[in-house]
Amino acid sequence: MNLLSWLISPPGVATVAFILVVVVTILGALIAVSARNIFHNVLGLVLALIGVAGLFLFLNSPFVAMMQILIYVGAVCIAICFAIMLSEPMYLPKPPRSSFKTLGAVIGAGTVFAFLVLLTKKTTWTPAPERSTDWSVTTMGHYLLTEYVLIFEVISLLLLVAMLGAIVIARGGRGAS
Amino acid sequence: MTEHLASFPYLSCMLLSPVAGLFILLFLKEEQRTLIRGVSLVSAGMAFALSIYTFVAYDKQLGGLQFVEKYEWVKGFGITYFVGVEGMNAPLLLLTGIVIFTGVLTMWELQDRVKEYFIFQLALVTGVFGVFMSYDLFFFFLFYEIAVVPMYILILIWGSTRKEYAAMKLTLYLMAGSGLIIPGMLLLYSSSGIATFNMVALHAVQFSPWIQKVVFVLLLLGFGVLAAVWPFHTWSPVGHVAAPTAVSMLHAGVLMKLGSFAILRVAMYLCPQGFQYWAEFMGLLAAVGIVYGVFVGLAQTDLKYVIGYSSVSHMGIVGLGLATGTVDGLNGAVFQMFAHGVMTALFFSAVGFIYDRTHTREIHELGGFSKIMPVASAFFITAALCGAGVPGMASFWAELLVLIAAVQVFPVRGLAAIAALVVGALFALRVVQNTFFNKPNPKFVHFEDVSPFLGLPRMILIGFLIFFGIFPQTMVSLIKTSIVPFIKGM
Amino acid sequence: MDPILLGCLLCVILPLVAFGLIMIFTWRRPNLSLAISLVASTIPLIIAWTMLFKLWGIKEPLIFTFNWLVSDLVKVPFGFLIDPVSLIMLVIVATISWLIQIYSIGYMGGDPGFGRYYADLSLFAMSMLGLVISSGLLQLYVFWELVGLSSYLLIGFWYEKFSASEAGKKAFVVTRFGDVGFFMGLVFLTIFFGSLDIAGLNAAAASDKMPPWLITTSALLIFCGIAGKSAQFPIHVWLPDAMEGPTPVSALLHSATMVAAGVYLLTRIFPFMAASATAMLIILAIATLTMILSSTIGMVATDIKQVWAYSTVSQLAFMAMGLSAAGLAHGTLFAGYFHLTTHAAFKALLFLCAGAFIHHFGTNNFFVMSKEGGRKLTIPMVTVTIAALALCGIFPMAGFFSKELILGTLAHLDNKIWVLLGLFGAFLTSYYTFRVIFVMLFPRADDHPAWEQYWEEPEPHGHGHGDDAHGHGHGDAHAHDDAHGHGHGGHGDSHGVPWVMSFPLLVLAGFTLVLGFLQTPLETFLLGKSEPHEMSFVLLASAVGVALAGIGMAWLDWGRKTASWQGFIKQIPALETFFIQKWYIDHFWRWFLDTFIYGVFSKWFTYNDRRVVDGGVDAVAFSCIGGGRWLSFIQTAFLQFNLLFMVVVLAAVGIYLLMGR
Amino acid sequence: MLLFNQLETYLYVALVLFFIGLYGVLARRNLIAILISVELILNAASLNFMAFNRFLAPHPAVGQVIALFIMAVAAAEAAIALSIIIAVYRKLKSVNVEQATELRG
Repeated sequence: MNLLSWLISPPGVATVAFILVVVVTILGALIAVSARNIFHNVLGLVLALIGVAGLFLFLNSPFVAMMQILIYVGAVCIAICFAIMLSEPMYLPKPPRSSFKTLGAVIGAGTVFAFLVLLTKKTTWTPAPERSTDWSVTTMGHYLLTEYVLIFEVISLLLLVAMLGAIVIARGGRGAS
Repeated sequence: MTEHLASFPYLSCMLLSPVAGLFILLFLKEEQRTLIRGVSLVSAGMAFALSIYTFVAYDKQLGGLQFVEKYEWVKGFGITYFVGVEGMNAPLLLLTGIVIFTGVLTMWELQDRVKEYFIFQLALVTGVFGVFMSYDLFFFFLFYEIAVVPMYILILIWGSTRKEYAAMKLTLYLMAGSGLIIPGMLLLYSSSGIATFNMVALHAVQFSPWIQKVVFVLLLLGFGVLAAVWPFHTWSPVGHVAAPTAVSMLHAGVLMKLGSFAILRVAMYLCPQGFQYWAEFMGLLAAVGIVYGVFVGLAQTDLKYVIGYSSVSHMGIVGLGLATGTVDGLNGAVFQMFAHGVMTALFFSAVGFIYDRTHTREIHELGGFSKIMPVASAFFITAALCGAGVPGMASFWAELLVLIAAVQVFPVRGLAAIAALVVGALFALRVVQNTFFNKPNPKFVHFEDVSPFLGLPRMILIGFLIFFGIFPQTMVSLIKTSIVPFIKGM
Repeated sequence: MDPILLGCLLCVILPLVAFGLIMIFTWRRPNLSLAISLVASTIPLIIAWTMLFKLWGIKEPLIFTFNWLVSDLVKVPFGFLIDPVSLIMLVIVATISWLIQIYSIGYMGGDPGFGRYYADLSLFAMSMLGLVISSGLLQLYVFWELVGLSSYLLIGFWYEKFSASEAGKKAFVVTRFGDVGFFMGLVFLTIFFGSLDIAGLNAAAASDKMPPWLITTSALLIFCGIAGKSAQFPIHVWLPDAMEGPTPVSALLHSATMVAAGVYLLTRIFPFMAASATAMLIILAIATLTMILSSTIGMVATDIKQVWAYSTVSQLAFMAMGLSAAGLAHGTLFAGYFHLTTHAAFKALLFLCAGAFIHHFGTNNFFVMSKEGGRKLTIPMVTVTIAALALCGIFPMAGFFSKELILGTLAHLDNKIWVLLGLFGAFLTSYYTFRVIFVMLFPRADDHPAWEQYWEEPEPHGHGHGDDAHGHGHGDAHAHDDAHGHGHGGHGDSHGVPWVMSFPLLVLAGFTLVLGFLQTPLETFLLGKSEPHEMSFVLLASAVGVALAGIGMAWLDWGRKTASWQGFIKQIPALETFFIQKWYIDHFWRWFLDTFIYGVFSKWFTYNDRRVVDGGVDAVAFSCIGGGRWLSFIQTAFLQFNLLFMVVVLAAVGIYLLMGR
Repeated sequence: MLLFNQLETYLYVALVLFFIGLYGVLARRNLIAILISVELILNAASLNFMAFNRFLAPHPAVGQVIALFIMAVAAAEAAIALSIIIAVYRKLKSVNVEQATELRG
């Protein structure tokens, strides 16, 4: 009863929403790595990314959440779709899964997971003594163009170079028309 | 050591003139061959002229280190750009100038990738100049490596017979040598307690005996690889054979001297007690090299192999001279570095001319070349006679000094080295006879002799050999100005 | 500048300049080269004779020295030592080399290497003149080596002939073998005595300033060099082969001047050498052995130049005997030195005559010359006979006086075996000399069986010797493809000996006749006083007697009408073969070289170099390659495998680090 | 303490994402699938940054800027990777990573 009343209270709703978002994220991630059809993988990725965007909302950053959806879902996933269409035809038979490899992957990923869990557990997280509370997009924009302008510039340069690189590589090497 | 600052940066100019040539070459097109050769010749010629200037203008009365330029480079590590000239490196700078200038002229007929060739050659020579003039250990080693690396590419691309093998062998050998040098150098640097790479300053530090012993043997073997000290000599004949003509000239003429010069300049200068400890061993290796080189050379059938082994033997003389640790021995050793450099450049220059035309260096296939190319043959024969120790050539005096000093210090080794002179003569004359005398091979009779222009570099080399053969004092008095204080400081 | 110093400098520099000019600029132009060379040899000739007359009777030697090389312990002065000994040798060298340059105009005319020939002659003149007037032993060694170099170049002058280039190499290497000993001697003296000044050495040795062991060791070591240059046993083997060079060269270098340099050195440092009785005895023994050996070989040679070459060896040995005997008996150097002087004249004459015959007939075989009518060349025939008489020591030729002197010196020794051996040598000398003369003078009829026998001669290095001689003789008379014919051919009697060739013959014949009577003035000049020689009549009679006996023996075997043209040595075939094979010394050296130098050291060192030293390095390299290849199984190229490995290891390390906390 | 107001929650979520992504990178054969898995890992990282930003950082802009930066990098990386994939496909006629074994030792 208490639970029910808590559930309809604002914190409860928020918690349920939060759990839903987490589930969506993890489900999406699972689909993204385990589905046999590559398109399903992309769709799973979209799901996971939207979930992460939701988590960003929970972290007080609507701007980043929006960017997440715009860039990831809107650009990266679409690019992946193009790549899928440009490369291997879908109707080809898939190679069978190798249980040995899956086992290896689980062990590897599991070790890292164990390590990170250990790390998370053993660390005492202490917040900075003085914390600003200004979360507005304006401030962030301001910072992006003043204190962190170097990062901004580097991003632009990186994107430019990546674009050029992508074109050069995808063109099919020197001499190809 | 007294230091006299330069009124004008002659040494930097000498160092930078190949670099300038190299940069100009970068902007030229492969098709502009004449221009490329011209630029290389001018930049080599400038270095040559400056090396002659420093040789002549060095004030023997004043002594010490002259034309000094000193700029701090990395203060935290004590790295200084510190160059200078004294009696023992002036001849070697001159030698480098001679060999690069004649080397460019010798390669005048090159048709394949001319631009790249000259770029690498000039880079190589920059390194060599740098080593000879540097008095900072860091720069010394830096230039040393600069000199070694282009050699790999030069042999790999423009070489002949088994060039991949030779280039790889040479580079690996020299890198192994560097692998011994770096720990030695760093050990000195770290144990000096003054955090400087300045050799003159390091010389003043009294290193403890065990450090000196360890460092000396590391440096001896490391630099000895480049000086083709027996038994680390086998890269040298193979490398000479594979390398293109001017590279062989530079390699045997100058690069091998880097090794022996470094033993003198770094190892003996900084670790005198280590030298005392290892002198016997050094003399033994050198004497074995002298005897061994001539005997192995006697059995070779490839002209360049023959010269390669004669170099092993002659570099043994240098080593023996250094090992004596006497004024005569060191004078002779430095003189021999110079004389052997010029002589062996002449050797390779003459062989290169013949090889470019006949495409064989097998002694048995040649023969009677005096009939076909009298002038080219005369060049080779002159070099061979010089190698056999005929007086009137520079190397006679050098060998004389070394051998007398050697008999004094190591009687048995010295006498063995003298006895090897007979075999040396046999070996030089055997090659001359089989290659240039007897009936000409009809396959080759249509070849033309050296044109006066291509004869010029060889004439320059012969001119220097004979000049210092007739007037040895011009060289010895100069070398002496630095050797006498050097021995006193040990 | 002192005019004498200037003269000495000119003697050395002018020929050197001539050599350089010809080698660099004019070697393709025979006449210009000839002119340069002649100028550069005539001026030293004039200088030498002028100095001889101006300085006749000097008491104190004139010494000029400058620093040539000053290191630390090693100080090499460059200087000139002018005293009677060097003055006379200077004159001999300048004169003979000038005469030979004149002679060569005819002999070498038309040779394609004419310019080079004169350049080499100039180089020789420079180095020989420099050697003669050197003030220090090291400077002398320098010129000594340069003389060896010019000898090498001149012997191998016709380098297209295998035998010539081989002979040049042999000469250089064998003399170098001796020179190494010489050099070691110099090194010892430098280290233990400190100076190589000739006058200083002589004075120090004479006044007991040096330890005896040092004198003996260095004297013997220096004698190695002398033996090499003056062709003494067992390193005389190069000299007969050196006859492959042009005949004027043989006359100049390999009989009159260069080979005499060894004996000259012995004279030069005579007081030093004489200070060690042991060394002197050894030298005497070696010289005697050499004399007997070479005379016996000379008896069976059929090549005229070979006969004279062996005669040179034996006469050089004879001089060395004279000098060493004088050293043992505290005598003077005059006997040996006088023989050196006279020998230079008559031996050069012998060779030049031989050259005239060779030039004319295109063969070295004197039997062939005889058959072709050698005696019709009047001037060479007369002069060769004069020279032969001098060689045998017949009055009034120059050889008579000098040989008597040497035998007299030998007779002074307590042990009479030396003088007996000397007399035996003189007998053999007369025999083989007149064997040649009689064969030339009295040819047999065309159908005489002896012709067949001597037509082809045995040749040790398998290369037709006669054929070689044709090569530079008559290009068109005999079918061959050698490129260096002399450009003149034909046998016509109308074509005599050109005047440039007969003129030197006459001059030298004049010297041969006159020199003997100059004995007393020369001795006064050399020693400052002339000692009366109590010449015992027995010795005189026996000396002339053995010479006449030798000639008589030759007459019996070769001269008279009924002579069999068989040497008496034919009676003992084993001995004859032994002599023809030159006592097997060449075989010994060949065997030594092949077995030890090439067979053992060279071969095994090379093997070691390829297999052990280089093989070791290659083994390291290949084991690196192999190890890399073995390790490369990890590189499956399955990226995910690599990644898995990487993350597992990283994470494991991380976990390990965290566990500690 | 509310679930979504704790740092650890976000960290564990990010960890799970990371785990899944790493598993995908290690297990999948299809290069595109590997790329997708990499995107997951990147997201895990940016989630971490955002979480630290929210709970620990002195200034809220830091983490956000880095997250943005990661996004841009991811975009660039995707472009490059996709073009590489296409190039690989042209060369090998396959996007199976196990076929790309030219570097075998």
